[in-house]
Amino acid sequence: MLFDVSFEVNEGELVTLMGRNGMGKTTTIRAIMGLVPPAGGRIEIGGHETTGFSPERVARLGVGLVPEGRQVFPTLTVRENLVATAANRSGRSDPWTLEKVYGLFPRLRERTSQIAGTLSGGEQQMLAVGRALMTNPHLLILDEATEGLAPVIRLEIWNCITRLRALGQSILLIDKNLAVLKKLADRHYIIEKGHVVWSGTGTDLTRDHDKVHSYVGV
Amino acid sequence: MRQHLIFIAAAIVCLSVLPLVAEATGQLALVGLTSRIMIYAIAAASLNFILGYGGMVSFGHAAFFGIGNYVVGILYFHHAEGVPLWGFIPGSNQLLITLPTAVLVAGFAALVIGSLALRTRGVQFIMITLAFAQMLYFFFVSLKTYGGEDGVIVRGANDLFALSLRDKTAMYYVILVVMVLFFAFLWRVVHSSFGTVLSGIRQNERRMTAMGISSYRYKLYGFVLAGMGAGLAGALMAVFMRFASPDTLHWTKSGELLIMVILGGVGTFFGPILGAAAFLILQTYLAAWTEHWQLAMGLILLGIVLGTKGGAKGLFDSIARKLRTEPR
Amino acid sequence: MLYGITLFLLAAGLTLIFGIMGLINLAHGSLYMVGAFVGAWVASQTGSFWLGLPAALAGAMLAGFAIELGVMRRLYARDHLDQVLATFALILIFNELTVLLFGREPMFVELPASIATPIELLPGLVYPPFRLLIIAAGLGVALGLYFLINRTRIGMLVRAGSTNRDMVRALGVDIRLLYTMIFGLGALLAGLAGFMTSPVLAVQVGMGEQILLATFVVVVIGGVGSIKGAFVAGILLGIVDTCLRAFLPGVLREIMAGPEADALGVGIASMGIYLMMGIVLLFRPQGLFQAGG
Amino acid sequence: QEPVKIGVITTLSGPGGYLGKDVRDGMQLAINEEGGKLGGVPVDLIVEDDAAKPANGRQIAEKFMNEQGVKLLSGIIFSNIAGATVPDIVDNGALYISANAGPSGLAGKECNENYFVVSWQNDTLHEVSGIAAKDLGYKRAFLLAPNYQAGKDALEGFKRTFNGEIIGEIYTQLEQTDYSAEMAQIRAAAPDVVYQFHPGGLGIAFVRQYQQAGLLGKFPMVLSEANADGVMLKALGDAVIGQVATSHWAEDLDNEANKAFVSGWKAAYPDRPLTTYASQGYDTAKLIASALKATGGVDDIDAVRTALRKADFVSVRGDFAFGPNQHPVQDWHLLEVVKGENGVATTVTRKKLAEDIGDSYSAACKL
Amino acid sequence: MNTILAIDDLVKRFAGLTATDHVSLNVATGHIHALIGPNGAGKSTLINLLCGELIPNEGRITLLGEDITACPAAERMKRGLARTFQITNLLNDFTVQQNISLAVQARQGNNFRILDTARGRVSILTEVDELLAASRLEPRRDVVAGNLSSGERKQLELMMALAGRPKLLLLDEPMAGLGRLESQQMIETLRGLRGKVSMLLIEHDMEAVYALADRISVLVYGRVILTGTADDIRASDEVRDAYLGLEDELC
Ligand SMILES: Nc1ncnc2c1ncn2[C@@H]1O[C@H](COP(=O)(O)OP(=O)(O)OP(=O)(O)O)[C@@H](O)[C@H]1O
Ligand SMILES: Nc1ncnc2c1ncn2[C@@H]1O[C@H](COP(=O)(O)OP(=O)(O)OP(=O)(O)O)[C@@H](O)[C@H]1O
Ligand SMILES: CC(C)C[C@H](N)C(=O)O
Ligand SMILES: [Mg+2]
Ligand SMILES: [Mg+2]
Repeated sequence: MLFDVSFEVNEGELVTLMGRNGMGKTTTIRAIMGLVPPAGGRIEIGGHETTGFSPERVARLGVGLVPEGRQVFPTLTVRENLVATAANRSGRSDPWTLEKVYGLFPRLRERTSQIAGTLSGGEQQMLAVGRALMTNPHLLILDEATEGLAPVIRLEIWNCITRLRALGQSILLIDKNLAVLKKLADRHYIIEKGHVVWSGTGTDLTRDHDKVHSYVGV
Repeated sequence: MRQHLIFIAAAIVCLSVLPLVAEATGQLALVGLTSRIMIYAIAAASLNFILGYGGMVSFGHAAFFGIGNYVVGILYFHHAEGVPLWGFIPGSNQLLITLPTAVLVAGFAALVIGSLALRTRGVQFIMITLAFAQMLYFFFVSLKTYGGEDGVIVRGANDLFALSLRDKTAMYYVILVVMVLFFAFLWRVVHSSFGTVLSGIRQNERRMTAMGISSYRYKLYGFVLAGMGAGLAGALMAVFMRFASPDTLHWTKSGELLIMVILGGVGTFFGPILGAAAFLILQTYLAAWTEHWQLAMGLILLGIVLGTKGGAKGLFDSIARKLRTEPR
Repeated sequence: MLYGITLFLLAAGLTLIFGIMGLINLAHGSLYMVGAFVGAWVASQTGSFWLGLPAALAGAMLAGFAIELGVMRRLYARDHLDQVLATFALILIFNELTVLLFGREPMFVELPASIATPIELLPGLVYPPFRLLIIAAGLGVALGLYFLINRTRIGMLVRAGSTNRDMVRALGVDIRLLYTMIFGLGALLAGLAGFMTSPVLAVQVGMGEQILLATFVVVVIGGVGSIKGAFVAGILLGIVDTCLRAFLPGVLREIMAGPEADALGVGIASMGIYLMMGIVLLFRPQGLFQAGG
Repeated sequence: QEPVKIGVITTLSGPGGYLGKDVRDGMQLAINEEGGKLGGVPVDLIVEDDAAKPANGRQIAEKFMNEQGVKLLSGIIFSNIAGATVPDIVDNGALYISANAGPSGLAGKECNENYFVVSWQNDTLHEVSGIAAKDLGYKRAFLLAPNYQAGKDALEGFKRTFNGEIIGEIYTQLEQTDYSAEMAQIRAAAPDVVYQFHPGGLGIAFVRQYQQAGLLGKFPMVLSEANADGVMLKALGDAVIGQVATSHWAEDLDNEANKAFVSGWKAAYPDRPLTTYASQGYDTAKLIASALKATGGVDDIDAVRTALRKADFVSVRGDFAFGPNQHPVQDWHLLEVVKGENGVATTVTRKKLAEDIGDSYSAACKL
Repeated sequence: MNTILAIDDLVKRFAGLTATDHVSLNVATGHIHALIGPNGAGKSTLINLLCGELIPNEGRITLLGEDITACPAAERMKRGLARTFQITNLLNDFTVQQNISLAVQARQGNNFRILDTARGRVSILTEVDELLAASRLEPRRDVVAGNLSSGERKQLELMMALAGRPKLLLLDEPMAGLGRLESQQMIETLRGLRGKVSMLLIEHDMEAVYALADRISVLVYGRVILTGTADDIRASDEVRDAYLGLEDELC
């Protein structure tokens, strides 16, 4: 599916992947995570080559994933979802804890012992974000993490991402909210049919408005 | 499709001349073996119909196989004894009576069992079908009149008009004809409106409900049809073996049918034939070859599962693919 | 009671493997057999019952590891029915290997006198210490597993892995190692059950299949994935089965002729556990205790 | 000369597996003694496992007869398999010589000129046990047997001769492993004697649980040979020492043929305990040898049948003749289980219980 | 103005939570009625109650003047209801074409026939071809649904719902997971249906809601706190606090 995708995320950077539906964004992420084998090419994380690594090895290098479609563990409770895979991979002095995640998403605290499979769509999305945060990753990957969230929560997440970034967290983001991305991100890549067809900063984005428009719409 | 038809016609021709060939080469047991394969193919195909097309994993399919089996046995018993069942149902040894009766009784049993079992799904469905089958097993085992554990011997076999089916070759052709008809019928069902709906239900019941299909009734209908198919096979088996035994309802028989289906490739139309053939041929020849045939059988089955996707059908397909793509 | 506890131990192992990891392992009974044979063999070679125990546990666990590494691991991503076929093949293989290694004759384990001689618990209530030991072991396992599954991260991860392996891995957990271990633990419990029954039942080829079905029934009645359920259902089934067989023919004989009553009694008694399962499932489709609920 | 094929349908897998193995090895032992021949005629044993399922027995028989042209069959262990399989064999004109199963259904009205039993008619063993129990002065008996043909024959046989009061009669399941319910009933009934028939692994489990329930000291048992074979004794160890058993054969029977058989077996299988099943297999082979010696082959079935009827061989059990239904007329003994040398339980023959008796069905057989 | 759907005092309780708390709501014939509210407010639950997947504890549902509160799920579809799922629910082994044709077949009936051929039902095929031709999935018609991207799956969801020719369409977040371009296309599609099909639309994408909705109801903690036009919603402080937030809060 992917033909030729090259990009990089530097330490402390917030980078976005954009592109229409079915253009290979998620597939790119899955390849990075080791969930699908790349047909060729090279993946490097924190200076280690990770091509061909198993997902758990990639994750342990400090990559935290909020996958497309939530993928919470449906038979575990909210709390269990959060603590089961918790870790402090980046060795932060003030790591994300259960309390902090509940602080970010009070709704989750209310539903702490509910079986995750019965949560509402948005609640599940919050849980997926919280779960990734609880691994305290070096690089946080969010694949449409604001899908299905109420505007007020979406704002909350953007705020959170801004704060994280201020703390030096590296982030790779997929989202359709162009307006916000433009404000937040350092750099953008646009994927079209498995190729990177455009890349640049937020200012480039405004400059190449027409071209970008043709790829992702307004 | 055309290729398919040619292949099917060729297979039927081969099967038709098999007894002659067997006689000429002295491989008489081949006729018996093939008869059993065909009977099990019917039973396995009926299971595959609900399992592969309808997504209902029944672990109690032997119940209907066994009921068909016993209907023939019991009818023969009363025929031989000359005493009607419950004082008013006369016995019979006429295939044209026993076979349809077996199919109907099995279908009725499937209606009763299915209407209860289909209230559950998943593992619970597997287990509840097993439960019903086991209850029937113990029911037949405790029927002293019909031999209990020992079953009923159909010593004189059944007749088709004046033709005695004790003759293995005659029986072989009867089985062959029934099997061809059965598979033709099944082909129609699978590709019918009903078959398509059933296949949709297998994939996503919730979606089907959202389209206005109340899955329960469709599943029940499929379950009954499959029960009738198994009953047909069980009845043929009783005539062929001239024996009705509780073994045919035992959970290991349900297991064997399931293995045949999986071995042949779940949800593939001709898979059950392949599966039944592979299973019975392996069993027969390995057992003749070594006392430790189970080891060999186990290793072969394991090799098939691990080495292929989708059972014997998958194996054949991948071989065929290899042959085709091999550079000339 | 013994039957009930045996069923529970087997069901506990099966709950781990089937109920929680979500694998269909028909060869669970084979692990029970392996435990019984290895334990019986070591006990008879060394003359010590107590040496047989660790051998049985280790034997079953190693067999479990072998199954997981050699077979199951390749089938996680596949249809459940492939697991049925593969583990059916394993039953055949284990049975025949046991015949080759140990012969067809049933084996035997002698109980040490210290735990065989009945003691008087209360005036009038004599009970062999062996049975007490078994009950204690059953309770211990029940509590330990309950804690492991519901209160530890290992338990959470195993449960998570059964619904979404990839996601667990993508969050940094080596689910493969974890699954091998838990499979081994389930096997070990089967081995424990096997060894425990070896002084009571005949240790023989095919002993696994006879009890396998009842074990599945226990797991399903109890509620798939629930240790509490397996415990309750195991004991319940043991008692119901025993009571039916003990009293039903007698009751029936009051109302009909002897031989008919016996035949019918035996028939209904054998149906007992299936009848019970049928009824439970019709009224509580998820079993007595719903896992996680 | 082309070897004569002997088709052995027997149970090799599952809890009854060792029974079939012993029958087969007993036959093979006799053949090996003659260097691959019986009665001077080369023979070939073809063995197949019926897995204790009647339908399999029928299938194998059909295969043997139709495909392999076998005319001489033997080996079936369990009566329900015999009941389903033998009629087919004899209807086909082949000979069936039973080395173990002797169901009542085939002994009387349904007897057949092509069907011989070398072991014993099922009921007879238990009739003898009934006599033994009566002789020992027991009045109130509790009976147990698995719910299948041989189990029913067993209890019928015992009741026929016991004459005392039957205070309990239980049919267990063939697949049963746990007998605690039965133990409770026995305890409640408090009989003088318990008579149970549980072949193979069933019996080991039964007796062991009997012991563990603390019944062994309280209620004596009379065992039949099916519950006191060498394998069982080895497995049960001390539990059964002191119990009495009835049998048509025992390891210590004092005759030349038996001594040769016992030492032959021990030389061939030093680690395997001897069972009645092995002796029956051995005798069956010897009977076949006697017939083959007279006929030189199986081309003329009628001649073979006539020769078989003469029973012109020396049985390891001593006197042997066929009754009118071609079932044995033989002696029966009372055995006691004792601790043998090196501490292993073994049986010693105490006395002869019956001499030259046939079975209860022969009268009904019109051959 | 006609009411196609009337909800009266509907209550649904889960263990320890009232997900639907005495909800009353009317959807007018031909209208697009949007339902918004914070996550977990009970919107999907309401749809599930309307579809018959959940049984309400109290209250009444009236569709086209008939009480359907006790109607089984499948029966409601026959009476003119159709839905899309928040998390897509398709027949993953079937192709796009087969998915749609089964939806058409389900509506047309005669599904207990075992001796006809499903593929021989010409009326189905023509209808499916028409539907496909009018959609963006035409080039993907022979792709198996399981292999579609999430956006394509959403579109297929809608097509299958439409294949049932519903009178009232229940849409649970149809834009979620769609790209910008696709969202805009979806808005166009739905706008095109306005007047032909009444809709109850759940959506967090306010752009879409404002663009489409005739009326908007706001659900918070299971309760309808406001029903009105887009302007009413924009003007409400309560709605802003509970749901919309302040755009300029972003720092
Ligand atoms: N398992 C698969 N087999 C075949 N094709 C696949 C598979 N998974 C995805 N695809 C195809 O790969 C392409 C890229 O999919 P991907 O999910 O990466 O897109 P995306 O950019 O994330 O789109 P969206 O915005 O809809 O999430 C799509 O055309 C999809 O149909
Ligand atoms: N089976 C259940 N058991 C317990 N609580 C449940 C169950 N199903 C739903 N809930 C709870 O009911 C509430 C309403 O859920 P619902 O899915 O209707 O929300 P929603 O409004 O659709 O939210 P979203 O916008 O996030 O999709 C949620 O808090 C959810 O956790
Ligand atoms: C093992 C034997 C004692 C069995 C018995 N003879 C039967 O016919 O089944
Ligand atoms: Mg994507
Ligand atoms: Mg929702």
